[in-house]
Amino acid sequence: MITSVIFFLFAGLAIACAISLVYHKNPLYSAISLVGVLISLACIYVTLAAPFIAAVQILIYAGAIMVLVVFVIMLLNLDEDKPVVNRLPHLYAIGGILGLVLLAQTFFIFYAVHRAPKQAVNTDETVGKTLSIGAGMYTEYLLPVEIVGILLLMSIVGAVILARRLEYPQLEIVVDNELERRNESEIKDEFRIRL
Amino acid sequence: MNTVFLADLVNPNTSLSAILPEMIVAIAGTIVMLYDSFAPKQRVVTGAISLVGLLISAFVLYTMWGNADIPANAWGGMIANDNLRLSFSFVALFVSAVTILISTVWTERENVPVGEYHSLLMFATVGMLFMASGNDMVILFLGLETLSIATYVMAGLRKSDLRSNESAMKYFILGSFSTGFLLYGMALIYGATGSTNITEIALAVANPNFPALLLIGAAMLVIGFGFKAATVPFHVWTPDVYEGAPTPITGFMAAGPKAAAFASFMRVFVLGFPLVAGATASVALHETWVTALTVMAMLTMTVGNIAAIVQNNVKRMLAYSSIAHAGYALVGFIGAGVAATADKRDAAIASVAFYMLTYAVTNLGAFAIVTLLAQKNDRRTEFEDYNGIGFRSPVLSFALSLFMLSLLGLPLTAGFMGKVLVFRPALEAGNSLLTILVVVAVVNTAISAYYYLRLVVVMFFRERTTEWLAPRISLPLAAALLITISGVFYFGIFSDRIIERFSQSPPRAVVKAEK
Amino acid sequence: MEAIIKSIFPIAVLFGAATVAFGVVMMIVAYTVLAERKVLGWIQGRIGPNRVGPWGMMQPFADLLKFIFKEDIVPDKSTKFVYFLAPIVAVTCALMPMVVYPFGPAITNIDLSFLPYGLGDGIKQIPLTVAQIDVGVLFVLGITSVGVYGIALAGWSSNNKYSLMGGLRSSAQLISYELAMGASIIGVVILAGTLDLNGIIYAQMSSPWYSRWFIIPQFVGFVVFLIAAFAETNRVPFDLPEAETELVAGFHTEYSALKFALFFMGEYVNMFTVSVMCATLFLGGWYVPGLSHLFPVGSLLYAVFSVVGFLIKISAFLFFYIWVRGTLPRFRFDQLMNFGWKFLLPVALANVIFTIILVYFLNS
Amino acid sequence: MEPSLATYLALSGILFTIGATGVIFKRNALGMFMCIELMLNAVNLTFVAFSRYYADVTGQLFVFMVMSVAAAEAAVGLGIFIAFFRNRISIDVDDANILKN
Repeated sequence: MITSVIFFLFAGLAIACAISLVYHKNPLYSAISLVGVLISLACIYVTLAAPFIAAVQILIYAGAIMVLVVFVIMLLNLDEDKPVVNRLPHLYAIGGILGLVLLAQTFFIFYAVHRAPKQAVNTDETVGKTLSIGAGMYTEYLLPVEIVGILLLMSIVGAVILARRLEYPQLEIVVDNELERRNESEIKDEFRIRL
Repeated sequence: MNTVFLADLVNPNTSLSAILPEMIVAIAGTIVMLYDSFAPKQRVVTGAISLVGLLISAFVLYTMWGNADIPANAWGGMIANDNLRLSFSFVALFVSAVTILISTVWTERENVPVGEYHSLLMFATVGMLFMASGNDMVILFLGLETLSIATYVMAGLRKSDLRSNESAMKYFILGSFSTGFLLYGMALIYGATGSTNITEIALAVANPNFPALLLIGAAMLVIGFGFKAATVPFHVWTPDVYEGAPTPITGFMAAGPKAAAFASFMRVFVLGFPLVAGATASVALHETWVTALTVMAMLTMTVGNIAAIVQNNVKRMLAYSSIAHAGYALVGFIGAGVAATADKRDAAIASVAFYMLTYAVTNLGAFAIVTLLAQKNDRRTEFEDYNGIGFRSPVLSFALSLFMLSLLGLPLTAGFMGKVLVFRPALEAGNSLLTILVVVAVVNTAISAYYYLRLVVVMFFRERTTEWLAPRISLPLAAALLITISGVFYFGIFSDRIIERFSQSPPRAVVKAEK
Repeated sequence: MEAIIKSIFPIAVLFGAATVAFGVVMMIVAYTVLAERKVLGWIQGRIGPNRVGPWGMMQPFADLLKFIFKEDIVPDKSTKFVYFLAPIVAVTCALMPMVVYPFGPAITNIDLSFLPYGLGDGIKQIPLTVAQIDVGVLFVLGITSVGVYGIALAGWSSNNKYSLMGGLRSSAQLISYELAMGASIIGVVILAGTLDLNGIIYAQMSSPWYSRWFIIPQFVGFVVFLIAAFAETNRVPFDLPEAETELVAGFHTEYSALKFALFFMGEYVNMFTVSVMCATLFLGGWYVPGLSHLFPVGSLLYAVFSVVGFLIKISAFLFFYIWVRGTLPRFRFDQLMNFGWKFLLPVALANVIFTIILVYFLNS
Repeated sequence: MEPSLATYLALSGILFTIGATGVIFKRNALGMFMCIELMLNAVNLTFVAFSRYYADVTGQLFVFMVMSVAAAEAAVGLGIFIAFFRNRISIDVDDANILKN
């Protein structure tokens, strides 16, 4: 009873936040909506008896990744999207078709799984607890954990290279090129500050 | 039993010998990174360390071919040790090594963070190796992501150039988008079969828990892998990304990640979704994916070739050509899928690996020359820039012509043998659909002659309008050209030696993964 | 009727427990504020607040009233929705960890048969924790890391460059020090073998004498945690987000009245949280050595004295905070970042490795 | 009505649909990135639901890997956005039009 209340409450919240994520033009509002989705999903994981994943979801997604995104939004001081100028109209068609196909597929999955012969849902309460995750991670998933280590190391290197400021001579070239291309002198000052 | 944490910890089979090639490359990458942090911008040293790492890894890989000691259930059945893994790993190592040689020109000319570049390339190689060796979807996923993330960064390495930024951004967004589909596919397959291990999935497809999810999951996987392998209709990112990325990286992206994507693609579909006679779910799945991929292969070849004709930029032309070649490779892939016996299947897999090798050797050679001719900032990549250079830089233009002919598939070159071998399993299947597919492929080869020969014509029979400074060929680049040119002839003439090794699986006793 | 009561009872108990915990925490926080002003006064040779009530004891309530009745100013060009959201996020995230605080040991020798409808049947014990969850440590870390949004959004939405700078600095600082904080806890988790806060206390109780409190084997971890905790709560010497001399008042420059009070409260609740964590992870939480010889384990008195012991430990930490504020100067921003990344984090990681080696040898 | 496996899968499918459509409708690279994160989260929900159904911890371990990868991707992706922004003062994908379409 409580489970289903929690589930439907947060499922609704998640979907509402997801729609708001797509709907809002302001990236910061989108980010806040996404945080809403992430936290709702964390609560839903609790109903699936996966407290560890729920905690990690909040810790990594909401607490690290999305903070980084919000940080970048604030750092770049992004405004609302400009009105559509040169958007290719066929993209909307593609988006619509893709959405419909995926939605149909969702119904199909629901139908297929709903109709499948009921197998008793396993209620092994230890699965999902920290102990089982830890044991799995150091036995069955030892190699993936090692690969993730390499992956994270590499992405640190990559992120540092990309986000590092340009050195001065290169910087000048970039500014001049861009100004020439844009032919807008009024943005010049802003540009130099931003860089 | 570990008493500290009161948990029954079964010690996993941590057989290091099973992942030795991957480990060597990863260690070499880490050494490069550490060395660079203490002595920055030593491009000769870091390049040499990387090359040595790749060579040692290749040697270890070579010894693994006949080695039966590697347990089949290494790392809980997560690592496979068959001809698919070994041959594609070899292709990956080859591509990386040649890329390092080619990129010397570029790292010398421009102010790139070279130590980081080399270590990223090494980590990308680790990703490719795991994509070839993973026998569990989680390894395939992580290998793919390691490769992709490294490639995103490498595409954006020339930070002051807007084209490079743009290429990295498009690649990143579309790449992660496709990863989403790939993961959804993996999740649904896991749901349908109850496992992420390819061997176990192959056993479970005969009687899956949710047959419908299996089909949807497979479709999602096609989208995900199709993006990475740049097959139509998931190819839209390719031309832009290939054009904008630094030229040596483009060469790498066209050869390496594509081969790795094919390795994973084939691992999941050919080995994971086999035809189990009499099992409805399995038959339906197999029929569906073979038909879908056949259509995709036809589209890929045709769209790639037709779009390549109208290009005026050499890098874009090569990008579309790489799409077309993905189509040809798919023919062999489908051949492996419909193969009647395990031996034939292994031979078909070997032919795809061989095709990727021939494509890599030719393509890298072409990109070596494009890199050299592009000059500083990668500016000169239009067809016009190649006008009339034929007899002023004869070595370069003859080599480039050779590579074009090999891409086209002229006899005696690697490209010809690659095509022949990759079409053969599809013809042998005796299936009318596959015969049509091969016919389409042959027609496409004829179409492709137009744009490959156009470059040759431009080089030799057009007048130069601007002044021409013949670029100096440095030693590493000369080595790369030597390797690729001799590779084109060697693979073209002695293809049977390679294919024999590629189709040879190390003997294995039990396949069932230990859980 | 009976069925309804039976189904509502557990929820009601949970709400009751949460309310009690909330009340206790709020009272402590209110008096922490007063204590801060008093202690700072003494350190600086002043008396501190002494007008409202005896020795100024009613000062917190006077402050509260003042906050409620002040004019609430909303900047014209602020992003309204986010501007309102920020203090709510800040205070919610500060209060959430309260549900896993291990206030005391469970009371086991109880008789609940006097309750009607047999509601007490099957209840063997009354735990002095609102919700005992398997991943308590992660829960606290996760919720506090979400608290960054309150500050970042407040800085962004005020449409004021000082606020924005304050918000940015604070996000950067919190993200950086969260790593060191998390890494410093790992040592404790390895020794305890659980992420459950009560479990960690029990693990300390059952340890051999030389690691009865984890501060002994984990002294390095303790120091790192303490330093990171100062940064996480934006306290001196890490209070850069609100450095008056540079940033007016940082992210909450534009906030007034009750909204400001929420930020203020959130900050002090966070202080309380890290003190609870510190006491639980490193000083044995509610465990007072020797207490079990005086009272039987599980009795009401045992629980009461344990709670008192716990509160004394927390108060010691709170006093330490105030003491530091009164005596230390502020870091510069680059010093703060360098300190966090180049010193604190490596030390914490070295501590983790050291702990792993220690555990390995102790168990083999 | 107790939520069943099918309900969880439906929720995950809807979130995935919204995310995938959002990637195409959004014009802002950061917005697209956030929609991709939404897709990954939908996938995670599928994994956890099946993990619960089979009482098999593999699904949750997979989710953990996905989260780590998402973190790595976020770091690199934001680096790419910053590099692009430094050159263009914009992260609109429509401004990414130097390369011919």
